[in-house]
Amino acid sequence: MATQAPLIETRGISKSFGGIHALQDVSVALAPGEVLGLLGHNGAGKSTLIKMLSGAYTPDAGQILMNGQEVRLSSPRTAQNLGIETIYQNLALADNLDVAANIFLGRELLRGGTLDEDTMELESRKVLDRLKVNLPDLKKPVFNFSGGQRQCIAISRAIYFKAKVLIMDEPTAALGPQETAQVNELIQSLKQEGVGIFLISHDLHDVFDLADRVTVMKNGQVVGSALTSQITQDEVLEMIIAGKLPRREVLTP
Amino acid sequence: MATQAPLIETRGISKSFGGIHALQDVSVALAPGEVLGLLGHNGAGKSTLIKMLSGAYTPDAGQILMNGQEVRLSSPRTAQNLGIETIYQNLALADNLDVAANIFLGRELLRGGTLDEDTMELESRKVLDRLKVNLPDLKKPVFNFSGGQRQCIAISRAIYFKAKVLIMDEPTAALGPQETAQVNELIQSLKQEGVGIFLISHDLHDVFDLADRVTVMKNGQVVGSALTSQITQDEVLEMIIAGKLPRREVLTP
Amino acid sequence: QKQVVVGVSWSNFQEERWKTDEAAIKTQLDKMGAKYLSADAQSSNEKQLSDIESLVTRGATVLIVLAQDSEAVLPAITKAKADGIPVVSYDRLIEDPWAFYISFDNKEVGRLQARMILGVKPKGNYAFIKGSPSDPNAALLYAGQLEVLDKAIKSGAIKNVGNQFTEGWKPEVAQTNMEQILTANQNKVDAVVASNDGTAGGAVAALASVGLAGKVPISGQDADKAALNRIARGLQTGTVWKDSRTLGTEAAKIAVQLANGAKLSAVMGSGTFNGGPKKVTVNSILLKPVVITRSNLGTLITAKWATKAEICNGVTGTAAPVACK
Amino acid sequence: MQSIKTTAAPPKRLMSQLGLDARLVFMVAAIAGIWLAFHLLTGGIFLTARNLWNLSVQTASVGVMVSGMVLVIVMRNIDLSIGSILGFTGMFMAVINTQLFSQNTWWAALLTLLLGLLLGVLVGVIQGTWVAVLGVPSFIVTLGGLLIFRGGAWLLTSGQTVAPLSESFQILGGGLNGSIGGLWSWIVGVAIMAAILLADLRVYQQRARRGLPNRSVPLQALLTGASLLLVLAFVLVMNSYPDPRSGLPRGIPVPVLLMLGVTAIMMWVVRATRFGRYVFAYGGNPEAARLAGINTKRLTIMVFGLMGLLAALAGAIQTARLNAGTNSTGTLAELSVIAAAVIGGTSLSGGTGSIPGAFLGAILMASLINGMLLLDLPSAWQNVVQGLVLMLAVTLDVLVQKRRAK
Amino acid sequence: MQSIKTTAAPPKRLMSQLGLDARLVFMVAAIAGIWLAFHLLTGGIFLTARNLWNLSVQTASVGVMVSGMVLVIVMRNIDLSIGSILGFTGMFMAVINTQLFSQNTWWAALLTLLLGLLLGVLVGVIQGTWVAVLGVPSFIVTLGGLLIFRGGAWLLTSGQTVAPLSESFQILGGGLNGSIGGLWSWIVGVAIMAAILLADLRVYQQRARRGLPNRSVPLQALLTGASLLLVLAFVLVMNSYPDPRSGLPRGIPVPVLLMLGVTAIMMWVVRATRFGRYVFAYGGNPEAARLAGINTKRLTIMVFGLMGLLAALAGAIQTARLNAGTNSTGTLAELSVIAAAVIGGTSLSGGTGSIPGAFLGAILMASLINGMLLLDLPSAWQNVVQGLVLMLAVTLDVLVQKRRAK
Ligand SMILES: Nc1ncnc2c1ncn2[C@@H]1O[C@H](COP(=O)(O)OP(=O)(O)OP(=O)(O)O)[C@@H](O)[C@H]1O
Ligand SMILES: Nc1ncnc2c1ncn2[C@@H]1O[C@H](COP(=O)(O)OP(=O)(O)OP(=O)(O)O)[C@@H](O)[C@H]1O
Ligand SMILES: O[C@@H]1[C@@H](O)[C@H](O)OC[C@H]1O
Ligand SMILES: [Mg+2]
Ligand SMILES: [Mg+2]
Repeated sequence: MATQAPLIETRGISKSFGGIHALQDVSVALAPGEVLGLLGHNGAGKSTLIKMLSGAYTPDAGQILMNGQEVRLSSPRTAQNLGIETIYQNLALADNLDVAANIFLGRELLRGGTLDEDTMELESRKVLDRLKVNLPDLKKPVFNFSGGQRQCIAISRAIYFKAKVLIMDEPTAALGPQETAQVNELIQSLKQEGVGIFLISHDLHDVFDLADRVTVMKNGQVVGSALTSQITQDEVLEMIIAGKLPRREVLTP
Repeated sequence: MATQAPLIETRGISKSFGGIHALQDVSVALAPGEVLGLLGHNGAGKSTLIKMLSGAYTPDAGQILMNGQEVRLSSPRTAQNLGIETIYQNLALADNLDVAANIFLGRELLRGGTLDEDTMELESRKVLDRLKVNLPDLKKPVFNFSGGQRQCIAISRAIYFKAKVLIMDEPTAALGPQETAQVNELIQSLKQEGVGIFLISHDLHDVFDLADRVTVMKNGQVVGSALTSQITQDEVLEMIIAGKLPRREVLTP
Repeated sequence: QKQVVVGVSWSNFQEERWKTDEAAIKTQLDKMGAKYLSADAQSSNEKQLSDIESLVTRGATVLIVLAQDSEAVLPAITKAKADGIPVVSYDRLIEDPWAFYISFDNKEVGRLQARMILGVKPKGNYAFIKGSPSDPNAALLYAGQLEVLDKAIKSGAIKNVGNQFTEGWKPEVAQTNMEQILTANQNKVDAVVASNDGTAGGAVAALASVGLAGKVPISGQDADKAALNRIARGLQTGTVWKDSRTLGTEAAKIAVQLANGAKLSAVMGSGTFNGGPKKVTVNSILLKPVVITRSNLGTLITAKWATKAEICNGVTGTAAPVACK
Repeated sequence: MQSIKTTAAPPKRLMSQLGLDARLVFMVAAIAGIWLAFHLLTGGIFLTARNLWNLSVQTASVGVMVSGMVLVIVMRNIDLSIGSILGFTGMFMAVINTQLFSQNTWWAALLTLLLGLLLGVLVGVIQGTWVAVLGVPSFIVTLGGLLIFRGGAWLLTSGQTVAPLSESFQILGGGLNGSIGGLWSWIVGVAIMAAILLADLRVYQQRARRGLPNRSVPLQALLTGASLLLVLAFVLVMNSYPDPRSGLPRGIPVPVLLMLGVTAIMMWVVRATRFGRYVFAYGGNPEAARLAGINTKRLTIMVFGLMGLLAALAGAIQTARLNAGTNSTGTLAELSVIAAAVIGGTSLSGGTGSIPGAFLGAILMASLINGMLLLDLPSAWQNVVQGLVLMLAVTLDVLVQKRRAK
Repeated sequence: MQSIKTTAAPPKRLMSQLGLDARLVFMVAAIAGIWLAFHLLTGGIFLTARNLWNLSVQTASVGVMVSGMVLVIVMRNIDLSIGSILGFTGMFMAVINTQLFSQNTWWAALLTLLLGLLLGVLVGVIQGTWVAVLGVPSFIVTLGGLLIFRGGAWLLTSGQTVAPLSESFQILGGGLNGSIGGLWSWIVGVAIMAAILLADLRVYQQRARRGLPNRSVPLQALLTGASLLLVLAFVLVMNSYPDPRSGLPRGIPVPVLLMLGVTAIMMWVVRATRFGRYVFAYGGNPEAARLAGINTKRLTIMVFGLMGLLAALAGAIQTARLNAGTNSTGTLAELSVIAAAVIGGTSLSGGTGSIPGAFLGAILMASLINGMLLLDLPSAWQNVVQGLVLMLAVTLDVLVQKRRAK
């Protein structure tokens, strides 16, 4: 894996918002079929980082590479076209549209040049069923749905379209135990298919179950990375809180 | 506890939204100093239920009682005046206001009839410090803060004002491990002070750590309640997923 | 001697006719070596006050004021008086002795409009297309019209079957109003008294839509070119021509005289007028409006008001008026 | 299909069983009520073929523009310049029609129209670009446009009224020769009815084939039947108003045909195209739309371009109808158009709006003015009554919807 | 203290170090630029005491209303009726001043004013209640109000202009006797300066005592000094324009005093009172405001009542200035007022707005119109240029803010 160029990689990314340095010189890399857990305290810069990868923000400095080639992710569409799908922490749903319209937003299915509502509805049902979520009425604007229901819609959006890189920003934060289990299963199966996954989560337990590697951030900087097989949850917790590497040598480059 | 009237109690509450029965005949009760974990799948009706208690919604049918007296919670202000504080799942912050303004919203500190900005800022700092959250600038509109930072602000809002009943709808969903630990500690200490707490959470582990009792909901109805000391996590999980009571007799009234 | 600077405050330059007035004033001032300044109040009393203030600020030594509202303009006149700046009230009466009044009497215009129609249709159903409700002149015109028709209305010979203001003197509004008056009366409208040519144009379009254009007499005012063409085509009975070139020229002359210190009463040809609602006596020159119909369209060609081509555009054949032959 | 139209409005039991939009049903009822009241008050004049024919023409200009305004407002923008664009393009068409293409031929008229529409699109696209690319609030940009193009309309001829226009061009205004006659009206009517029938059938079969829920057969038949009847009644009314010269039926006026065409197309655009979907998505959550990969700048520019096009079309209609280009044409039209859109359920905070609702809003407003003129109310009273009825109609609507939400 | 004014606007480094709002600084710069340009273009007329004095009076009516509109818009509402309320209450005051209280005494004038203001509040409260309690969109309610009160203004006197008003009442309009004279202007000026000095000092000390960050002493001195100078310059200019009769300084015109008073109070309301805080909270998130226990209905009613009060005050000023009640007074004032608010950074989507910004917006608009009149441009060109300058000024503002955000 070390010889092959990573699926996606950032090098020295920085971003500040009018004086506040949200990210400073951040470098991370992700291999195909790898699940990378991104951890850190609240406001560490996790969401800001992945928004660079999804084309939502442009970095102030630094590079993004895919398969070793520098790419300019100038818009979310560009990132999508490169196979990067994202579940945003704030879900990013159009509240006034119904479930199917949200799942297919920006990539509607057409039939003779016009929207193919029926097929989109049927396909939505299928992908939602994979998450075992309970949605009373797919024709209702998503505005009214519960927090977890909305999160499931956002997840469906991202997984419906075959991605090379899947970015999940706290995907199960609002989910019930069953729904969470489904998402975790899904992550496993996508991993099998060779999809690279960024998983942001505060649930160390889940992260250790799913991720091959974790990267910990603090105050906009990377504290360090480690293979989950070579580090303990307590050590990671220590990294998150203290912002320091554990003493023993476990870190991947 | 059985003889004394509960701190707060619902009897046969129902609520529907244009055809969809979000709640059907729900009865729950909470004693002073008790932490009640409210569990259920996504869309089970947990948030809808607590919104009746916080005065955000009015029930279609059923009663709410405080200390055995029926009360009409016709507005959030009424509930606040009765000592009910709520952390909403969707946080309910005014994004364009700064941190202190949000924490004191509706209950601003005055000095000679005008807003006492300085004191509010200082007090905000104090309450936020209890949560050990990292906030770069209290004078910024909360719009820009990260998911977890916003959640901490919402929590501060509710705990600053001494409550008799504290309702927490997934308070730690977006929090990092350290912040979550702080909130859990906080719940413990409020419990000691005799505050009754409704805790909605999907984290069974935390719920079992904190709650005296759990109530499980499914599809708008109560499946059952049990003391955490008399039931296992797996049994609760079973209740959430299957919507059925475990076979053995563990249920509290 | 200091250069005379004439500040002209227009009430609403959107109306087609003021362009002609302006040209006349400008030409005359050029001749006399005076400077022309102007401002357009766009139908707003408030703006007219500001306009006059800035005209004075810009160094006007005399003002010509086309009042949007003869009352609401008074504070500006009082101010001008305090500054010692003479005022000519142009076209519309300002009841302040400080102002010199030069006009075609608006009420008289109303009378002429009514007479023109009464001559063709002494009895029957009359519809009135009035001017803008926020323009006091609209009321004056209507009052003049009713004055002439009063007897016939009382006797029952003439019936007022609809009278509507025209918001902002807008032709499109006049058109809708006319359509509805026609509908309400099952087309039994025998004559239309329209208060100016713009509104007449709208009313004619409405008449045309039910095939009545040319069959129902209709008045106008201002001798707009489009209206003259309608008269030539037989779609409009006539218009009241206020030769604004004379008005403009005269006003310019008077303004320059006043600026040079002439007394109001010393203005050549000046008389006094006290026919306003408040009966204030002002020095004045009143010009005679001319009724233009098919028969005397030629006058306008001779007077170089409009060209034959403009008036007679598309008018041919035996039905054409003399002027177009 | 309708879900995008009602953001926070909860489902309505009966109506949703019928598969109908409660707001539209209410608006139709309100209009019917107003019509009936006027009919009685005017002693039977209001509901004559003649008056309805007039009413339809009087609605055309606002009716043509309002669907564009719905999209503009749904996207959280506003266009204050449309009255001025209407005036400016109208004057422009009057000038080229009288100076350049004064021949009375259909192609001269068409060329006039096309150039006018082009100008409208251009103006709209410039404004849209300003809003989308520079990020200046549309209120400011189009307020600037309002001033600039109103000035421009005057400058084109130094304020002079330009008339008359060629007869072929006048057809656009629905005057004496501006309707399509009895035969063609029937042809159009039958074509529309056939289209409705086929569309309803196809949708029904398709949904049935895929196992999606459908209305019950008698219910569907009833609804389809009602639509067909409406079209039938419309054609009948339009054909009952005779040409005064020949006594033959006038049929559907051209501007009304344009209005119906625009409305139909826009309904389709909103329901069945990506463009329409994106407009609503943007209105619901601009950031979500951007993150979904939608080119939101291009979308904004397109919507303003479309608005400019429709304003120019209205300019052609007004100018042709008046048979004159005047510099004041269209003054304050923006207000009527925005009002019609809002009455029809478009929310100024974006994300919510309905084309048929706005269309009904335009009819409601025009009906009020039409009816009060028939009553020969003084204009001050007209203002008062119009204000009151407007408020009451919308209030009733709001209350009915609230009750149904319970 | 200013944080509530700039929602999404990211902090600006230099400006935030100075503790200043970048937008305000930019607007002052824009106004200064426009003033200078006009001064040069008019050959030195614009910046004369006389013209600035006039400009200040010309700004008064919009300036009085715009702060109310900011609150209305921040609360995600709109008030289209203010022009009509202005006209209606103005006409009402003219009528009672000429018929009931025609004595030329200060109390008759005061009574006229108070009754007028009361009427304004009443009308505003009714509209506000309609919006808040019935839930009808404010666009519709106030559009109804626009029509109703415009009609009402006409009906009060059947369209007749009512004049003249008592001389005591005319004082409100800033005419020949409508300014406070040189001595009083100095008294007012010195009082304001003292207030600024004391306020700045108190805040400084208080923050220092509590250990909160403060500006450095020289910087604070500079800023306070600048404010004092501004007041000084204002009084000087107002006093340099002599009364033509006596040659004595006119001093500050009464309507300008009213405008400044209203603006100062409203700034205080927004910064220092719960009411102001709640208005912004509601604008940022209506649901959050409600859940925080704020009585949002009462809030809405109060804001519309306040707007009605200010519209009536503007009505008094305009009527006194014209020395006549006319039925057209205030037509389209709503547009100028909304425009001034938007130029000043108020966002139509709610939650964002600034009183001083809106005040500067009013000055900018009035300056444009005033300056344009001084130039010898035909009025159609004036429209065009005004539209362009408006767009450019705001565009520049937007671009500067964007760059600073980087
Ligand atoms: N648009 C913005 N403008 C200004 N500051 C911002 C903006 N977005 C983020 N920040 C700041 O940048 C920092 C990083 O935020 P980010 O959302 O990336 O944190 P995070 O690691 O995702 O936190 P959480 O776990 O709470 O989601 C925070 O301090 C936040 O306040
Ligand atoms: N305002 C509303 N209008 C219509 N339906 C609603 C509304 N609020 C909630 N619902 C519906 O009621 C049901 C219960 O929702 P609720 O938010 O109470 O669920 P929850 O148990 O809190 O779920 P979660 O764990 O995802 O937060 C859901 O099916 C939801 O779609
Ligand atoms: O000439 C008319 C003028 O007198 C009137 O006041 O305004 C409209 C004009 O057409
Ligand atoms: Mg985050
Ligand atoms: Mg919930």
